[in-house]
Amino acid sequence: MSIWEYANPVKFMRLSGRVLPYVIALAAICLLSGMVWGYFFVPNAENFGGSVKVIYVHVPAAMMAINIWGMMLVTSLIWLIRRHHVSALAARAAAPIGAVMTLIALITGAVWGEPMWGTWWEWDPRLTSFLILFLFYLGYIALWAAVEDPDTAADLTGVLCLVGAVFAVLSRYAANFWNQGLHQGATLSLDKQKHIADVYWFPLLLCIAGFVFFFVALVLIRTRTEIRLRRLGALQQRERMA
Amino acid sequence: MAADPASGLRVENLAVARGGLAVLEGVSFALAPGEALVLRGPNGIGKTTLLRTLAGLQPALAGEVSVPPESIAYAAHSDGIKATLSVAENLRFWAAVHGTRDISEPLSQMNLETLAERPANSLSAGQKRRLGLARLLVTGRPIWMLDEPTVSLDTDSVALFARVIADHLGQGGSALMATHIDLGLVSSRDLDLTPYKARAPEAGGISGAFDEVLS
Amino acid sequence: MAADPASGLRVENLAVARGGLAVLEGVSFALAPGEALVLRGPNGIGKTTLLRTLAGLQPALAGEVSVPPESIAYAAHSDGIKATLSVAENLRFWAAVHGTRDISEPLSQMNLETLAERPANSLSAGQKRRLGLARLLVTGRPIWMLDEPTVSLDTDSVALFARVIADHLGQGGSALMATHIDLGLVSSRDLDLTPYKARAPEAGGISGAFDEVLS
Amino acid sequence: MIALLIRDLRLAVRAGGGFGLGLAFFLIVVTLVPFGVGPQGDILARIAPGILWLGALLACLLSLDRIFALDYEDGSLDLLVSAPIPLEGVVVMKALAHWLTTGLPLVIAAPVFGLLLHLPGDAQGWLVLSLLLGTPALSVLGTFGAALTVGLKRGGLLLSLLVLPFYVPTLIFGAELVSRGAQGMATQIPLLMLAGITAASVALIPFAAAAAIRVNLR
Amino acid sequence: MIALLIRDLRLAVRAGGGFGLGLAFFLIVVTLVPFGVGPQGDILARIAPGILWLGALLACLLSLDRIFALDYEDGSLDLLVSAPIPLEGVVVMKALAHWLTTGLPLVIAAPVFGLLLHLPGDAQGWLVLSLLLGTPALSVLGTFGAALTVGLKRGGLLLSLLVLPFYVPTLIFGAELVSRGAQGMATQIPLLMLAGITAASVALIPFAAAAAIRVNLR
Ligand code: HEM
Ligand SMILES: Nc1ncnc2c1ncn2[C@@H]1O[C@H](COP(=O)(O)OP(=O)(O)OP(=O)(O)O)[C@@H](O)[C@H]1O
Ligand SMILES: Nc1ncnc2c1ncn2[C@@H]1O[C@H](COP(=O)(O)OP(=O)(O)OP(=O)(O)O)[C@@H](O)[C@H]1O
Ligand SMILES: [Mg+2]
Ligand SMILES: [Mg+2]
Repeated sequence: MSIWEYANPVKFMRLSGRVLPYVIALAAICLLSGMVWGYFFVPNAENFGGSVKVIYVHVPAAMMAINIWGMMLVTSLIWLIRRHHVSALAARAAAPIGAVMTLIALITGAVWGEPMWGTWWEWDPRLTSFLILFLFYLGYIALWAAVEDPDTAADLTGVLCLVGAVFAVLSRYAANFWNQGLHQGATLSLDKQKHIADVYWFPLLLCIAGFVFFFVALVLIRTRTEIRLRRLGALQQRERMA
Repeated sequence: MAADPASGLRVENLAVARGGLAVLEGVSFALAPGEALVLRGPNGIGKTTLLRTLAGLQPALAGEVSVPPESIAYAAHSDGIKATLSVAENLRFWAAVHGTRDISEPLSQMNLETLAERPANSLSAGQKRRLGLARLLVTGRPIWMLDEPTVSLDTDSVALFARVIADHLGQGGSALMATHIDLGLVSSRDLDLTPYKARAPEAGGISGAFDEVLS
Repeated sequence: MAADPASGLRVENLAVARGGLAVLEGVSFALAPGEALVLRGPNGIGKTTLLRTLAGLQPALAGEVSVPPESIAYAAHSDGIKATLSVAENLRFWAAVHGTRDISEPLSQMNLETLAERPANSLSAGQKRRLGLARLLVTGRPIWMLDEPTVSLDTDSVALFARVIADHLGQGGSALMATHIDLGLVSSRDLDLTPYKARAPEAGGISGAFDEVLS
Repeated sequence: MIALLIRDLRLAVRAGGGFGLGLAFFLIVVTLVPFGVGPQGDILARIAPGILWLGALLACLLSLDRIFALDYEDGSLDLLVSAPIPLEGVVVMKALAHWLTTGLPLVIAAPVFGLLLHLPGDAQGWLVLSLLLGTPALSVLGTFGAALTVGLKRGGLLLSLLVLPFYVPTLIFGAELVSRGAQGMATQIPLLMLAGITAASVALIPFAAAAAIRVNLR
Repeated sequence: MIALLIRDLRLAVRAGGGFGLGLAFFLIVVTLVPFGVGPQGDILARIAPGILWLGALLACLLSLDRIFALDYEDGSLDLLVSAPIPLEGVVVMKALAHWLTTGLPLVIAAPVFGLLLHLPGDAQGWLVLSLLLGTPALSVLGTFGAALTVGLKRGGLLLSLLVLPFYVPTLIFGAELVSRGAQGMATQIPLLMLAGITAASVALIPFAAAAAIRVNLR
């Protein structure tokens, strides 16, 4: 039995229905424990003050924002190559979540930037490329909304996602070239030297895991809704045919 | 008209869809060179959809078509006429795209010589229609697909058009048209599409990807 | 249909132009309530131009029309149908604009009830045409001007439409249409436009503002 | 006439997020400016009022051709002209629908964009006020331009060309109002001028626009 | 295929000054900027490269929806798809026609606009070079956006929303090239990047655009 079987809407509905409660539970546990740990049991950093706690939302949201586009890229490719409907619907379901994650990263970043850099917004390359990523999400969502026929929309947004991924990366490099910024480098590197202290690190990991599960749960729910809607549409059209 | 004599169109068990929904299924017919077939059926049965599918403008749900879209010329209501170009310029463009002969013969065949230098937006509905049909002649393709070709044409022009079709058939071409009125062609057969109306999947029709989801 | 009984349309010596050039001149006719008049003539004679002029969409060159455009409902090929609105929404809008009654009767008269919730862009050519004609019914105006109303309609729909026209005439309305095919209306007369074809100014036709400049 | 407004708003929403698109375009322009002129906060702050007003103006401009062209193409305009409602009313409703779908969202979202361009805090209020006063004029003047070009196939660029000169006074006083407000200078004159332009446009332009439509249709 | 190019150019000319309109729009944007940001020469000179590039980009954008929409509406696109020429070739010709009618006139007229915005003399050459290298990419990417939205009624704003993010890298390197050139700094990297983006877009995007058109037509 191949993995592609789950791309069949019926199989997908059955399996996802069974898995969903566990994913939700995992998300809740990770998020709750990570947040509580991070917010109440971690000392304030000497040079960051209390505002460091934004990190528990900011960093996971930022990571999700990037990775969701990656996930959409993969599912779009699967749709374009193998024409599995569930795949396209998953991409569609993920996009608004990605947009919201980008927005959360931007807003928490802005909230953080005020005490840290003394400004709400700076044209730092990383911040800027997030703004551009947000635009890509908006365009992607708008295209889905504008095209009536669902399969056409899936194809078009799939192509847009592919080309968009290339240009999003290109924009990142262009922005880097254009302005060397203020923002931190990657802190999650495995290199222990660069790493932030463990006290911050473990709750952060929990939060990231929580965001991932949360995202999976949301995508499953939204994909299931989309499938139901498609089924409903098919039924209505059938009625007219009769 | 360089029609390959063996290139009769054969359609087998074709199913066509519009808006993601099967409209016709199990359509089978053959169209020999020199023959014309008139699609009949009430509004909304799927004539336009069938013609577009055969012309390669939309994919079929199922079934086989023996002839590639490259030998089919399709003409619908909107005929790719540019309002600001003159009649001759419009035709000349399509002739160039299809790499075919000069345009004077098609112009005279559709009785458009006197209008040749008029911009297309100053034509009346019927004159525009004649220009659209003249475009068929410059494609040089053997199989014509015509969606309500005689709309807006007066009786003289209908007769003119019937002669052009007859010529085309005489040269080994063939034609498939959807129309509600009678053209008076001698070598034409009718094909009623009503029996091919798609049934609901429960009744044995073609089922979509989402048909079983909640059952 | 609140047709003013005395509101027969009288046209006298009308001249109409398109593209700055007289097309028809000296057109005179009368259309009594309860009567239908079918405009005949070859393509390009000026039927569309005449109808648009009477409907107040373009000015006449000369002549008199006894009835203001406010009592005329005009329907052409492009019928102001919004592709993204449903059939019912489209009709309801025009009903609101004309401050008229509910739309359920027009819907049923044109056999559109089952399509009422469909967006207009998913209709076939004939279904769209029926919607366009249903719009006439919601205007509540006594005089209808129809430009090739039966284009794309199948035989059943043509019959349906003929019934609707007959109803309208029975209620004291009147209709003026341009069409190339026969509708089978009982109370209709034909008006051939060929004799009214505009002559060149030298031959006694209407002369334009610049016609004498070089003579 | 209300039916017309409702229909236009509904069409805008159906066309895929009517309200959001103008906003998104504005956001994009604001994002692109720093790429062009460099990321330095002080320069950005100085040109911010001008850029924000330019962005609003371009967002308006891009959606102008929808105002009448679609109705012209599908024959609705012919029918509206012969309908029992005054054509001036039709024009006003069209302009109102345009403002509701492009102008108003801009007014509401302007502070965020101001933030992105480092507009000083005190200027934010002036920005919102100036846009609130000025954008109706943009919509009405744009409707006039759209009426002039209604018969032309894809008159997009021509339309911009016609309309932009009309936008100049609004732009000048709008941007001036914001930058004076930011610097704490007297703001009465630009304020009054802006309000005056808008009031006069709204009162008079619909007649000109209706006349233009009548000419274009015949 | 050449016939297509000729037809498109002829249509652009007939539509009322095809070549001039993009230019005129560019001119208007450039004139409006000083109204928005104030007339000080030093500020203008500093933001000039960015503004000129932004203007070019917006002038491109405004004419994008003509690329396929007209052909779609009158059925030409259906016929072109079934014509015996590759759809990719059609896309390339369309992009080329767009560039010839909007991009090239901008390149030629750019020095004049540079003058208006007090662009320093040495930067003029760089401005022309950067536009010459960059505008083809704008046309090709725009063609892709137009292909994506071809089936949609009046997708104008959506088109801008889709296309503008794609323009970011070109804009950054283009404006950077001019401002580095003006300051006598090293220009190799932006020059190479700009050329690279254009070359890659021209080589690859037509395939994506052709695929989008095929999807949209079915
Ligand atoms: C609104 C703007 C901001 C955006 C879009 C943004 C974006 C990001 C992104 C994408 C990451 C994840 C990087 C990665 O894991 O590779 C991140 C991490 C981080 N950000 Fe921000 N950021 C913003 C503002 C700020 C501000 C103002 C601060 C504080 C001074 C800040 C501090 C951090 C830190 C400490 C991390 C974790 C280190 C890391 O994983 O890279 N960010 N941000
Ligand atoms: N997007 C859509 N969703 C659902 N149904 C659709 C859609 N588009 C078209 N249809 C339906 O598909 C059917 C076939 O339409 P088609 O245009 O092929 O009919 P036709 O035989 O050409 O009719 P006509 O004689 O009126 O031109 C119609 O019943 C139409 O309502
Ligand atoms: N801009 C123009 N310049 C010159 N002549 C024009 C212009 N527009 C239309 N005409 C001519 O005016 C005449 C009348 O056109 P009209 O559309 O009224 O004809 P019609 O009787 O409706 O024809 P049909 O039956 O084909 O619809 C036609 O001969 C047409 O070619
Ligand atoms: Mg049809
Ligand atoms: Mg006519």
